[in-house]
Amino acid sequence: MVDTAFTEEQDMLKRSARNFVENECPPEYVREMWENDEGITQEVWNKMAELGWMGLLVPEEYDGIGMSFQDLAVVFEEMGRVPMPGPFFSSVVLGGETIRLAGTEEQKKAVLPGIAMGETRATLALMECDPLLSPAGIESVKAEPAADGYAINGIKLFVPDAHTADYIICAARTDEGADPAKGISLFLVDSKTSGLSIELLKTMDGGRKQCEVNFENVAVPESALMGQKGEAWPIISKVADIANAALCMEMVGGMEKSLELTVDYAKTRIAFDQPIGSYQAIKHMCADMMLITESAKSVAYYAAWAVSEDTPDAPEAVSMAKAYCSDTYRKATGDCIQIMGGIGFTWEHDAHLYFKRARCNEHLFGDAAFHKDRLVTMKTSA
Amino acid sequence: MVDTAFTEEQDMLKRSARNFVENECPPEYVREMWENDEGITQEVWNKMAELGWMGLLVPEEYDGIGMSFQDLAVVFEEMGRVPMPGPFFSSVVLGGETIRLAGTEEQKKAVLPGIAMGETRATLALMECDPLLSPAGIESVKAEPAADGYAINGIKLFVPDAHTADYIICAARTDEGADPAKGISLFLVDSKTSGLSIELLKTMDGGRKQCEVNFENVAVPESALMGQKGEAWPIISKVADIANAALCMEMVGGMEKSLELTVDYAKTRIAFDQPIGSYQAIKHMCADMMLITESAKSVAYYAAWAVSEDTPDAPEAVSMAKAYCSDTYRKATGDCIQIMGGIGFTWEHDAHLYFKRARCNEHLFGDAAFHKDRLVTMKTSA
Amino acid sequence: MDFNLSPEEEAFRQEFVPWLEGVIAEKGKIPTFKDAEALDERVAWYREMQKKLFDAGYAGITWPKEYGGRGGTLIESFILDEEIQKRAAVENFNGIGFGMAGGVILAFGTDEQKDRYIPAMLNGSEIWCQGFSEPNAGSDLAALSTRAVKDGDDYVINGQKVWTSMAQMADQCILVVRTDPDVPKHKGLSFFIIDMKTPGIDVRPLVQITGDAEFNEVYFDDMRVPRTQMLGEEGDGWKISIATLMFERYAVSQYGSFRRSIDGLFELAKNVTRNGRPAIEDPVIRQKLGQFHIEVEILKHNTMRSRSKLLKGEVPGPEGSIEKLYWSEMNKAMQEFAMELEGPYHQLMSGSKWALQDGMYQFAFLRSRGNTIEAGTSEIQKNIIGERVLGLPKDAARAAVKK
Amino acid sequence: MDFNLSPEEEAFRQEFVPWLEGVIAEKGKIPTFKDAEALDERVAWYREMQKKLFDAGYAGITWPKEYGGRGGTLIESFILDEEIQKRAAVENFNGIGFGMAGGVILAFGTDEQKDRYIPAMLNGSEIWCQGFSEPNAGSDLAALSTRAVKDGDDYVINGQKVWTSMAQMADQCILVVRTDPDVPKHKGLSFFIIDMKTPGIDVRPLVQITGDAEFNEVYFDDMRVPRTQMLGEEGDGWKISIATLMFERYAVSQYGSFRRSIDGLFELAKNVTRNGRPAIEDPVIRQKLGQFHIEVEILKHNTMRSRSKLLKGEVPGPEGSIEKLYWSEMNKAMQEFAMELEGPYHQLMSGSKWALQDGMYQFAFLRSRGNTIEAGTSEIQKNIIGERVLGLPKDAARAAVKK
Repeated sequence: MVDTAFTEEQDMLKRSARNFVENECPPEYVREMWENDEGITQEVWNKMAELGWMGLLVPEEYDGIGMSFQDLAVVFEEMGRVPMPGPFFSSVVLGGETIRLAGTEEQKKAVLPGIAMGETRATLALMECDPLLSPAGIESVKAEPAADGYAINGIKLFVPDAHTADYIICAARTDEGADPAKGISLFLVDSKTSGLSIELLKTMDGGRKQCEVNFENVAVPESALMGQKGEAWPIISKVADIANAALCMEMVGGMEKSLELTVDYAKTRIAFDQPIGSYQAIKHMCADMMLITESAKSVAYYAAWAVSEDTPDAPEAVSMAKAYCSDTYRKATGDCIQIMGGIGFTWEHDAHLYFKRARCNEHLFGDAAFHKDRLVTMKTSA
Repeated sequence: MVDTAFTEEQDMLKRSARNFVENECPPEYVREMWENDEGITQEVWNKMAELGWMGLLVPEEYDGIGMSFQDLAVVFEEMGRVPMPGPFFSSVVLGGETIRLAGTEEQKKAVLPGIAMGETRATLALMECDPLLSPAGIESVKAEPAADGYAINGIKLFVPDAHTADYIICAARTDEGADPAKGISLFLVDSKTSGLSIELLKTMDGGRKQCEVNFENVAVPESALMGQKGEAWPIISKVADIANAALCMEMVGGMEKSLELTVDYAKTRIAFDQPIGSYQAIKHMCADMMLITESAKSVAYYAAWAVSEDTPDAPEAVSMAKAYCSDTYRKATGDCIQIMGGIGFTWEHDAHLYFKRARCNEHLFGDAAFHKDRLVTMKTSA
Repeated sequence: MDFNLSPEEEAFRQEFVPWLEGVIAEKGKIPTFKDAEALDERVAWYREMQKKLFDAGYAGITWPKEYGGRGGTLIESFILDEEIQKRAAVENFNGIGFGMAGGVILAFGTDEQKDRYIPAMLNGSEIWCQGFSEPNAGSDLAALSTRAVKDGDDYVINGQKVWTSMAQMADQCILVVRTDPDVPKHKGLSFFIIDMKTPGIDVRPLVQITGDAEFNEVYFDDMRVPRTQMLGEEGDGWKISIATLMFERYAVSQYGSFRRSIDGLFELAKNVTRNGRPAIEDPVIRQKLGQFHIEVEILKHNTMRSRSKLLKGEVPGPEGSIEKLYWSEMNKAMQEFAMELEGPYHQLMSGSKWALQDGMYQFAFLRSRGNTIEAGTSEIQKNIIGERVLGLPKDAARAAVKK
Repeated sequence: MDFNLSPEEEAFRQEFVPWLEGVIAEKGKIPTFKDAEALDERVAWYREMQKKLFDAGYAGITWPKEYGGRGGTLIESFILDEEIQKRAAVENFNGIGFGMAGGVILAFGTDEQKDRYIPAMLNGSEIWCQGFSEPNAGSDLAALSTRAVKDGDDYVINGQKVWTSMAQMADQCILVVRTDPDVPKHKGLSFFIIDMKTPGIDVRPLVQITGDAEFNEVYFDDMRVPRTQMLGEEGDGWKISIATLMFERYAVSQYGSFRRSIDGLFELAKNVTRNGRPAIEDPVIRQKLGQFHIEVEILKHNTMRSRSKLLKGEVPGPEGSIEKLYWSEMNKAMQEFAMELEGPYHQLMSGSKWALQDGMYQFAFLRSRGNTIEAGTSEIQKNIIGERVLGLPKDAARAAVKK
């Protein structure tokens, strides 16, 4: 039977995640982490590791739990309610999944157990100064053959949590041919390699740290190459889909929480002797927010399932979810501020945390406009 | 001094036009004209002619009044309040202005006095089956040299009021070169010329009749050529600007009337014991409607003035006005139906007359998207 | 979560589709909307098709077997709707029956009423209409004034209803009238089942902005109806009406027809031009095609989610308002986009030889303007969502009315 | 209609522009928003520049000459604002003074009050703030509870105001407080002019989502103010406050700064890429650039139309709400577009070496979210337009409050 509800196990995981984020990551903590360069305390990181979340997707042979993306998805939904700061997303999804999908056996053995345990952090360096989520976007960062391996040169931007990662997976061009989709390779680079410099960027969403990663003659051994040389694009594309599915879950969690904040306020704030939620201007904005929140959930859940099952329509499902969740999270968090009025405009109130996260998540791995266009391409070429 | 108000003369003209359209063109008349193939009664046409409106733009030497476009503009604004059916727009603006701007002295003498008096009607056949308001759009209708003149072949679509026009001005390609803007010519064609067949199209807006005009070896004399052979595009472009400025004035008149209808209804219709206009959902829709109506007026008035004065920024002003008035007239008339509820959805109510006119006017001479793009082109090439 | 159809659901589809395609092939040409004058023919095809569905066990998928239904699931019902609509195999001329009357008769009717009306609805022999709105009671149902006065075992009804779709060809009508003018407004209403051939009924068509006369005014002049035609008890009219509207908002899933609509727009975009190039290559058009494709698919996922919940035993509640608000606003915007896509051709109505798709989108565009008004305006749906789903307080005016 | 500037207006521009450019050239580097820590420096430049304007006869264009104004027209004022803003020549740190305090003092003040305050406002020596909103009285001004109790020739004020911009550096404050708690809410208010150095005032900054602390909470603890500091009579507070808001909505024209903003976006669109090509070539971006270009120009035309009417002797009325609603919503949408245009770079704030335009649009984007809240939310403006311009009835709740 079609069953759009979570399984009992997922419900349990969800409750446990809800408890965790509410108890361990209250708004004051989140605000502190905005000011903290690491974006997370070791204590919170360790507790998350203990809960096993970092190993959810890591296969059992690499000391993970080997569950499905759907299971991780419910955790992301709850994290979105905070919204969660720190490198969980980058390490578990960008790092872990790229290694799982692209890594050699040796690389998996070397890194995945650490990721699963929370002892190792990794991330993916994808975007360049001319940011474009397509093969042509991997252009200025080049890896050229050098003694015993490759020398990588170029600048990557908007790399999540590179400054706290042990490994940076770098997508670099190894071949210039007519077809830009060919000639892209992934390298597993130890972040302490010489020639690598990492600078934290000053970003709007202080909870999700992003970095400039500068490769200056970074020498990596042959063994750093992940998978077939020049054949990395399909894997990058798949990781981007998984990442977007996770970001969408986070976004619907944030929308749900924004809706709750807004409705609670509308019920209690009095103007002209009535709760402001009794006025249609506010009430109807709340109703619209509910409608888009539920709709965003529907499409985000579907995308999570499709990615999890690796269905043929997973890329389509992801583009649908990313486009819709981006547009609606932006709108919902904007309306939340509007309904809150002055108080929602202050730094002290939580509204802006979600508002800024909406912006950040949209632009990681392609914005709404990008995904609508991609969807039409997929639909018309099918 | 900057003075955005109408002159005393314009105010008088406006009042007289208001009186005329209210008395002579009540909604019942408009509805009748939807069913009438001509779109106007001879009686109403004659009365308009008597008021001198058809000669407002015709220079005195051709028996017109020789006033400025601004003066005609206020008449269009009032006509929009009905909204006016019939060939006034096509004959006076498309026919009259094209002849005034492009015609030979002989052609002007032959046709303009009749247009000014209301004895002759003319129109402009521009769009083709692949409708595009740019030089490349004049492509399939061709005029080729023939004995003593030209033979015209091809199909024109969406030609306003061709079926009641005495003259059809045809934009045809006379030369195929690298630059599509070269090689377009205008011909003044007697509508009774053999080979010309005209068919009334079944259109959404029954008040503004449009036709298919089929040229099958239509032989016209050399003297039918208007102005320099192959050099017509700049004039067509100017006529399109004037036509759009007129359409915009009509649209703001229609918006003003739609707003009045809506507000009157919102004040008197009772639901849950209160006038529906007391509820914010309705009140705020009305407020938005007011805002866009006033804004549309501002930009339409400016465009009318710019066209009238033939200022260098007139094309920009027209594109701004056409884009904004199109978007807002569509929205205002749609919201009018929504606020009226069921009654606004009936044929018997006037709301749909405006709603459909909004659609029709937008697509004559380039829709909102077209004009926004054109505006950016003008602004970036300046 | 599992978005796959179960083997049983998949089997249902595999069984239904060949049957449906067989019926279509047998029929040959199916009368479509454009034959506006051929309304009789279209309705006749509906009755014929509904009979075929009934005989084959495909009528009233979720309704009890004892009254001729299939006793199936909401998901099967969704599949059936989708397959029929994707093929435009038949128009649903009995939306009121299936969406409103059937549900409330099953919920509130006596056994006799169920026996009498449900099978006749399912086998296509009876089409229903509804008399709720009145000229001075649109969104505010409690304000209605059509009166039923008790006279022996009968009631005598006088008054006027409006926006009664299908009244001109309906066999039966569900009617809400005021039986007691002396109690607070929403307490004095009762709910009747009326045979449309009863003397004293006068149906007058209302032409709408599409040019069709889908709706009617219905006048009642000393119309007599026996007490046994009442649904529930005297004074239950408000309660049953509200329940009816809940059912309505959960009625036939429309995913299939919107899917058809957006697929058509993709095709259209390949065939019309924009700035001299195929519209499908224009980035602005692509953004909008992408958007509506997403919205239509979300309609499916939303429906599946709410049906999946209902399957677990929840009853239709105010959440139906979300679905109604969603699809009506979506369709309005989508049909507006269709006009933009057609460019100047959007002005050409069915019957013009130049009309694209024979004017299908023009009709749909104009008709869509009614979607956000009929069956509760979008404003009313938002009130319901705000108040009954989110728990926001009523506004002062409506709170006062309730007192 | 004549949209041309008159020879006199043109002459004013021709005279003012070289003067302004001379001042800018002399100053060299003008401190801008990005030097957030250099707020003092920015304010000092405002005072210096305002003094220059005053000395050159360019302060208070439309204000009476007897108080140091120019006695000029609204169109000249528009020209001045436009030229200053196009060049970002100086930030207007005294918006409250020019937009609110000045207007009401001229309208309701005594000659002594006008003499005391207007020249000091115009020559840059005094900056103003305003105390209207309170934590429990935002949109509902009549609900405010800060109390002023008469004590001899003085009033003693206790309570709290919020959203007081510039309070930390303002010299003077216009303050609305409750002087009579025993009459209907809006009748018991009075309006004062307060020296911000008066003992008993405590200013606490409120950080907003931009990270700046533009607004403040202001606490009054037994603050004493003489009766002569009252504007109008006791109980006039409501009337004067409403008038103040009308003035505010007509305050400084912002066309020049929005023109600067959209011109900047055109430039940006040439310099950033979209799908690997210059964004200016992307049709989706072009649609939006076109739209905002139009909206900014309409702001100018709307302003000209309303000023042209005011020139003919009409007084500022509720129409100012249309202007406020228009530009605040426009700016919100335009700054949102700026973020879209910058793509991933939109995340980089001022201070990042990779930030485009040093993060100017990021600040503007975040700050714009306050536009539709401050000085009357968009919802309040729509109420005003609906009720006071269109004549629609008040809603039941607010109608009841008024009684």
